[in-house]
This record gives sequence, C-alpha cells and structure tokens, in this order.
Amino acid sequence: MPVYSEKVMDHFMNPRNVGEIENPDGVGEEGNPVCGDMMTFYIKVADGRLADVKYKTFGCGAAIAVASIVSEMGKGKTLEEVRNITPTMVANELGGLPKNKFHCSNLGAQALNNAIDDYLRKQGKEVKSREVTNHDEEEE
Amino acid sequence: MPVYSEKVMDHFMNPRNVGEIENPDGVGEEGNPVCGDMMTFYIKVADGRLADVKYKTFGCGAAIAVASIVSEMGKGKTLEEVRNITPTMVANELGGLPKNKFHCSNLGAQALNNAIDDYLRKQGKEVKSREVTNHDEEEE
Amino acid sequence: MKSAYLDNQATTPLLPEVLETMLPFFKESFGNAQSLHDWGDAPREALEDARAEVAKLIGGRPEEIIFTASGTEANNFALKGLAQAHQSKGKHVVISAIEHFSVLHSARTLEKWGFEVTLVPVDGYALVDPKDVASAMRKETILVSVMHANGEVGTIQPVAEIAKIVTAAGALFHTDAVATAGTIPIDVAELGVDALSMAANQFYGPKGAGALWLRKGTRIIPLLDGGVQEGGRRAGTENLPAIVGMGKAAEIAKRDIQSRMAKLVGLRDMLLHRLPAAIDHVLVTGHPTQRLPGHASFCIEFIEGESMLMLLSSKGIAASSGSTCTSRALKASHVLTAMGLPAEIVQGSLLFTFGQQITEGDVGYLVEVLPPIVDRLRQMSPLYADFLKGRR
Amino acid sequence: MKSAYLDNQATTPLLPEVLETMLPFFKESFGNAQSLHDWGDAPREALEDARAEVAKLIGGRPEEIIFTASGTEANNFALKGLAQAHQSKGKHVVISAIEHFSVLHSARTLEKWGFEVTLVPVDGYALVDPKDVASAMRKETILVSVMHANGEVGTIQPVAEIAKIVTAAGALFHTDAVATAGTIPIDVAELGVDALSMAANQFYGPKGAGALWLRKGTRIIPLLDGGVQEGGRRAGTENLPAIVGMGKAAEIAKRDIQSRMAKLVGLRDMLLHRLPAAIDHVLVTGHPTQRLPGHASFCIEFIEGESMLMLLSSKGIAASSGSTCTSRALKASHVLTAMGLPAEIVQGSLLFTFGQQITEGDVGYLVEVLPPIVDRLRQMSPLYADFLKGRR
Ligand SMILES: Cc1ncc(COP(=O)(O)O)c(C=O)c1O
Ligand SMILES: Cc1ncc(COP(=O)(O)O)c(C=O)c1O
Repeated sequence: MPVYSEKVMDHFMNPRNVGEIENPDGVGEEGNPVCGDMMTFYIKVADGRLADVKYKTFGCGAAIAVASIVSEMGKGKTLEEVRNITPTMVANELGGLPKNKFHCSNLGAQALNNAIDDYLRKQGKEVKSREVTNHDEEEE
Repeated sequence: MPVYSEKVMDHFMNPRNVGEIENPDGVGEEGNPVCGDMMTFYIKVADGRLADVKYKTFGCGAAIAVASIVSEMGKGKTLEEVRNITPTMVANELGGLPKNKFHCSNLGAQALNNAIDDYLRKQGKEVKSREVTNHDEEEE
Repeated sequence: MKSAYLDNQATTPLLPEVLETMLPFFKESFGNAQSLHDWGDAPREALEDARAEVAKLIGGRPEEIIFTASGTEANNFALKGLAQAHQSKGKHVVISAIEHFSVLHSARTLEKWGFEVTLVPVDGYALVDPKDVASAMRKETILVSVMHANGEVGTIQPVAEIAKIVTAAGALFHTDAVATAGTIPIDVAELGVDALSMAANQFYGPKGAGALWLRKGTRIIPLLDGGVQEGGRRAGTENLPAIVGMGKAAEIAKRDIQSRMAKLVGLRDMLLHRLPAAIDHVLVTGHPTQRLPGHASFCIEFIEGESMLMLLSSKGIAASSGSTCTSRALKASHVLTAMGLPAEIVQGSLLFTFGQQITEGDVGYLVEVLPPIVDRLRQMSPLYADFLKGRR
Repeated sequence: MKSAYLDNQATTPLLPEVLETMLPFFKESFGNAQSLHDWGDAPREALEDARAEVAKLIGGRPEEIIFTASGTEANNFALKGLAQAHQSKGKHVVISAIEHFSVLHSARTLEKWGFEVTLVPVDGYALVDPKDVASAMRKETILVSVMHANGEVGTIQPVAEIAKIVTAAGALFHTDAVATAGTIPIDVAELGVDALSMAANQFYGPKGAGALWLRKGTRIIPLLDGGVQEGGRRAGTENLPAIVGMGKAAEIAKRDIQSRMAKLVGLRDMLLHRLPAAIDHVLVTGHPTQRLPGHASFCIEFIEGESMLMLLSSKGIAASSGSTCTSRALKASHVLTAMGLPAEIVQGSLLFTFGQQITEGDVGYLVEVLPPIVDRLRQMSPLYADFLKGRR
C-alpha cells in the first residue's frame, strides 16, 4: 500500500509549472510552522485571470504535488475562482492525502492566495490578508 | 526438555514397594500444606533395621517418585541411618528435581521418619517429633 | 503409538495455509511497515488487510483493532490502559473471581496504583450472576472486566447481560475473549462491550499475535510507549508475519466457525457422557450447556492431576489440569476454588480441549486408556484407601 | 531495475537459515512451552537453548535473559519496571536527550507517575559527556538510561565510563542496545551495566522477539502481569518461533560479528567520503569514528528528506530520514535537534544503514543516482534559490 495516491505520485515525479516567473505580477510565500515546508508562488495576471502560475517549493512529496496541482488548478481561473480553492478541493483533486499530510494542501492554496494579495497590493488595492480554510468539515 | 529426570520418570512409571504392610511396626503420615500431597509410610523393623518399607501416596509425579526412592533408600538401613536421609539426598538420588518440586523430597523423608517415630513410641520410647531438614544449603 | 493432542486451550496448532500466508513476510516482504520506501508498501498493506479481517471476525471496524503480541498483553493493556485513562472519573474496578491471571494480576497492579478492585464471585458452574455485578458497581466504578469464557472450565458468561448493566452505570466494559474469539461467533455490537481481547494462537493462528478491540472514541493510555505504530497506542516494530497470520486465521475462522463448532460439540458431549460412565467418582466441572464447544473438564476423585497427565502423556495423550502440582506457582486453580470445590477435589482436575484435528477415535482411545490410569493411581492413593475403608 | 536496501536500521532481512530453525515450531513442535506433556518438551528445550544463545551474545547468563516481543517492550519494561521496583529509594531518573522514543516516552510516563526525569544533553556528534551524567545525578537518583548507540546518527556512547559513574552513585544503569546487540561486540561485564535491551530484527533475526538482559538479583516489576512465563517477570504464551529465531540469529551474530563489521565499516567509510565529494553542501551527522559499522548519515542542505527518499525509492534505493515530513507525528528528529542542528538542516536528513547483503556496487549506484536527485530538488527549492542569490 503506497503512502500516496497515484495522482500524488504523478505530480511529485512530474511536477507541472515549476520555476520562477521573471517580473511576476505577484509573489506569494507561505511556510508551514508545523513541518517547515515552504512554497513560493509567482503569478502573471491578464484580464482578471491567472495567465501564468509558477512556484518553488521546499518540502515533502505531498508539498511538491500540492504545489503542482494548485498551479494547474489556478492557471486560467479568475482571481475570484482562485480565492475559492479550498485545501479539501486540493486534496480531493490529488485523489486524497494521508491524514498527516493534509496541511500541505493548505500550504499550496494559501501561497497562491498570497500571490494574489501581492498582485492586488501592487495594483494599489487594499487587501486584508486572508486565511484559506475549508468551508466544510471534510478534514478529519 | 522433559520436566523430570530419567530416574524420576523410571520411579514414577515403575514405583517400587507400593502398598500397605499388614500389622506394621510403624506408620508415618505426612501431608504438604503447600500442594496438598500426602504420603503414608509403613515399616517393619528387625534388628534395628528397616526390614520392610511400603507406602501410599497422593500427589504429583515427583511425589510418587520420591516415595519410591525413599522406600528403596530406607530399606535395610538402620534407624539412625534413615534419620540421616535429607531432602537433598533424596533429590540427588533422583538425579535432581525441578525447583518447585523440591518440597516433595522433604515429604518422603519426613513421612518415613514419622513412621520411625511411631515405631519408637510403640516401643515405649520417648520421641520428640523432629523435622527433616537439609544440613546444608544445596536447595536453592 | 497412538497420539491425541487434547490440549488446544494451551495453544492450537497453526494451520498450514496460515503459515503459507506468513512466509513471504519472512522473506521478500521483510520490510518495516512504517518505511516510506517500496519495502514498506507490502507490509503496510498486509497489516491493514489483517486488521480488517480481525475486525470482521468480531463485528468491529478495522480502526478499532490494536494489535498486541499476546492475549496477555491485550488484557494488561485493557485493564491498565483504560483504568489510567479514566481515573479522573473514579478509581474503582470490578472483575470476576475467575479471570485469567493476566486480568487478575493486572487488577492487583491497579490496586498498587491506588485503585480499588472488587471481585465478583461465581456459582458452582463458574457462572457470574449479572446481579452480583450490579451490586458491585459504585458511583466511582470506571471499568468492569468479565471474561467471555473461561479456559479452565469452559463456562461461557452472560456477557451481553452484564454489559447492559455496566453501560447503564456509566462504566466501561472489557471482556477477555481469548478463549472465544475465533471459536464461537462474536459480535461486539451484540455483546455491547467497549473492549475485547483476543489471541491468534487460540484459533489456529500463530503465537505472538493478539489484539485489543477498542470501541471507537474510547480513550486508553498506552502500555508500550514509543513510536507511532498502531495509531500511537501500541509502539514497537509490527510483528508482520504473526499479524498476517492472525488475519488469515481470522478469515478462516469466520468462514468455518459453524462447521467447526458442530464437530467439536458432538465429540465434547460424547466425552462428557462417556467418561463419567467409565470411571466412578468423576465430576464434570463447568456448565452443562453454556460451555466452549471443544471443552470437557472433570475432577477425578482421590488422585492428583499431574500424575494423570504424565501417564496420559506416556499413552500419547496431551491434556491439562488445574491441580496445585501442575501449576508452577503451586497454587490450586483459582477458578475451581472459586466454584466452591474442596481442595482435594481440585487436585484431581483434568481438562481436555479439542481442536479441529480431533477424531471420534481419539475420544474412544481416551476413554479406553484413562480408566486403568485412574485405577492404578487410586491403588496407590491413601485417600482412596481411606475412602474404601469408609474413613471418608 | 537495480535495487539496494540501505535501511537496515528500520529492520534487517531475516537470514534464511534462521527461518529454517523457526519452521518446526510453526509445524510439529507447535506446543506450549509450559505444557507438562510431551508436546511441551521440544518448545521448552528450544526456549532455554535460545536463552543461552542470546545470553552468550552479550556475555550474560541464561537466567538473566527475559524475552520480550520487541526492543520497545524491553525498553518500556526496563524503565517502568526498574523505576517502580526501586522507587522507595528515590524517584529521580536520568536519560539522555537522544534516547529512542520507547525510552523517552516511557520516561514521560514515569513523570506522570510522579518521578522526576532529567535529560542529559549531547554534543554536536551526539555524544553524551559522562561528566554531564555525573552532574545530573542526585541522592535520590535510582535509574539512568543512556543508549549504547543511536539509530539515527550511529554514534556509540561511552557506556562503560557512564556506567562507572552511575554505579558509584548507587543507581541502576540501563542501556538500550537495540542498535548494537548483534552488530558490535558487547560484554555486559565490561560495559558494567545492570540492564540492557535488544531486538532480534536488528541482527537478521525475526520481528516479534526482543529481550531484556537483567543482572542477576536485580528487582523489577513486570510490565505484563499474568502467568509464570519468564520466571514470572514477563507473562504471556511464549512466541516460540520468534524466540528460536532470535537464538539462532544471536548464535550466528556471535560467530560472524568481526567479519560482518569489517565488511560494513569499509563500505560505510567509502560512502562517508564519496557522498560529500559528489554533492555540495552536505554534512555528515554523528561521530566520525565512534559510529555503528554500517551507518552513514547526512544532512543535504536546501532540500527535504522525504522527497529525496521518494526519488531514491523510484531508483530502487531504500533509505530513511529524520525530517519532519518523514515522521508521522510531524516532528523533526529530536536527535538531530539535540545535536544543535538548525531546523532547515534537519529537514535535509538522509540516512543509509547497510546490512550484510550490501555490495560495493550498491554504494557506487547510490553515489551515482543521488546527485541528480539532489540537483533536481534544489532546482525546485526556494531556499536554494535564495542561497544562490546570496540571500542566505
Ligand atoms: C481466557 C484467557 N485469557 C488470556 C489468556 C492469555 O493468553 P496468552 O498466554 O496468549 O497471552 C488465556 C490463555 O490461555 C486465556 O485462556
Ligand atoms: C536504539 C533503538 N531502540 C529501540 C528501538 C525500538 O525497537 P522496536 O521497534 O523493535 O521495538 C529501535 C528501533 O529501531 C532503536 O533503534
């Protein structure tokens, strides 16, 4: 019984969209105080949508897969749509995560949100830092 | 690894001198308060020696083997010689006894001694009940 | 020489097909179930499969199974772990007087730790009266442990009835099902218990694997502190081969339990009837009907158990006894004593426990060889002599 | 695909000849070692033979060996059992900061039971300074436990020196030798300890068997209450096959220990030199010479252990790590932390533990596949990017 789902393994072995964007419209970092993992997301915005998403990540297999799937989930979406991505959605998209790795899904969604915050601030908008949480209680 | 020595097994499977003596010169009983085993020895005395020794016993394999070997050790011996039979001598004669069965060797020597006491009393001699013990500390 | 292993209570033989399922975990799948690399995958999967099978055997959920190394460990874990976890609610524990030593002595340890323990008596059949449990309960009672069936006399307790009383009083109820799990059908929901102990070597599984079923959400303090195995409730590298064997044995037991029982009950009843017919002054111990399927226990008067066992062994028959002399600690069976049997009767205890390997021929052989053995020992017995002379 | 199992610290594979000696006890010799009839004879004899072999491995006497089901159980037994047995003399216990969780968490349980526990620190090599033990000792110190070698960084402690201090102060000294027994020579008399834990699956024996060696005459309170097995100090039906396997594994280890060590030390040193040469920013963790023969541990900067393990696993290599992410409890290795390594360095922990099956080719293969893995992960790492930009 492998620890991770096939989807997680696929995104871990072949992470999509890794890297940095030169002159990004927004940069968002997030670190996990529990495990020390870190993610940095870079975004390009066009027509209110994420035209490009890239990231760097320091962390476990789950963290890398989460970053990869979040980059895919975010790309092409409107900022509002991205705001609605919850950790549970991320975990589900990956075919589930081990219980003790669920927090990684949080990390990805949060870092991408932070990048949007950064973009909006650069646009001169006032932004309250927001915490990405589940709207539901699916997390055990 | 059998629990008992070969000698114990031999005396258990083929106990010598089992039975009662009609009109014995002495009868000695001994019961063990720890395990509930009981032995009754019957003796015939002639010329200051045990001319015959028989017994009945209720108890474990060790108790039966002890009674048997004690009857053999006692037969033909002078009363004084019999008095000197210690539990350790009995156990040694049997090729050793398991630690928790050592008390059985006590039982046999004691019951035979009690029979001698009984004989002496019948002879009108004054007898102090004596406890059979080891002179040494071989018992662990 | 003929031989018959009639001591399945001591341990059952391992089924060859159970050993087959264990072997890969001694060989290519030797890895540690906690390892993240590929060597951990097969062990981890097998561990969870076994958990599911063991849960199914007793109608529980997989996540409610905590593997241990023995029935003894499961009992120690239940008694000490539950008492410690719930002591803020009270420090009173109730057990029956005929529990296995692993429960009884765990309860003594609890006393040393400041708990109070009440022993509930049994009747002449070794049955616990649920009313006695009810009256033993106090406001501060946190835990009751009454075994499902006793290994020495085979009596099956009215566990469901007792569980109702205990649960209504707000205490936890543990049952030692080491003698019953895999032997008679068990459904933890029907029994209404909170915790249940079992051991694989009682149902043709390997030694070294036991389990505590613990109702979901029930708090317990680990007995073995350390790593994260078993959800942090029982540390130590998992004994994968043994656990896998327990899973397989559970699966087979679940499948075959009715036919196994049918076979044993018939032969057991045959022995329960034929032995007292063949030997005078024999008592059947335990309950006439509420008893384990393969369990026939007796007391043979005027003689002692160990010497019978030795002579039976010389005829190729394995049995056991609750006599003082057969106990390493030189104590008479606390079970037979609690049933009110006098000391010299207890000395004549003799116990035959059948397994699936038994045949009708074995029962016949036993009934043929035992009477002369009894005779021979009685001829040597001063108690029997006294009896014949009318002195008893 | 090539494959190399470099995680022998998690568990060693079972030697085929050890399995051979175990098999009869799954088959014809399935009996209970406590049984008085013939079925008990072979198991009883095998049990005592195994006890003698395990005693011989560490220079103890057979009657000083108490079999357990794991190293974890031996450690729990030692800590809890010795502390409880001697608490009338005082309630202070000393352990090192880098003990295995089975010692560390047992000590926490002791704290809940009213004992005081002092943790002795280690230096950057994970070495305990005997002077620190000396200054941790108090009048009421009854027990000190310092491991023989640490499984995570391989450092071997100056146990004999510490034992002298502890003994002179009148306290008992236990050492967790799970990582060393069967791996390096041990003589309990030379070490001067009072109790020593070991586990069979660390020296090519089976899972499910461990032992506590306890100096003759030392009082201990059982962890597992129940029957009379192991002299009444550890109850529960003996796991005969596993114990027999432990005995055989001990016999072989005793015989081969020098040649086994020679083989491992050579390959270990090769890896300790070649890996830092092949990869930049690599730290060797643990002591350069005072370390387990087959033990090579590192921290690879800027990346995390679990992702390295997964990529190694995809290349057929089994290893382990002390990173937060590889721990189920999401705690960074308390060992690496106690050595003073910063959190982000600890995250890059990587540990290779060799067994007798290893070849020089395996080391070569590892040194070939690891650098591109590290490269790939560093390319993804924001920490590495920062480093390159001179921000760290
Ligand atoms: C009812 C009962 N409980 C517990 C045990 C202890 O089991 P183990 O010796 O496997 O630890 C036994 C053993 O026969 C038993 O019959
Ligand atoms: C030093 C040390 N002690 C104790 C243990 C626990 O052993 P087990 O998991 O076999 O119970 C280990 C396990 O690797 C260890 O390395």
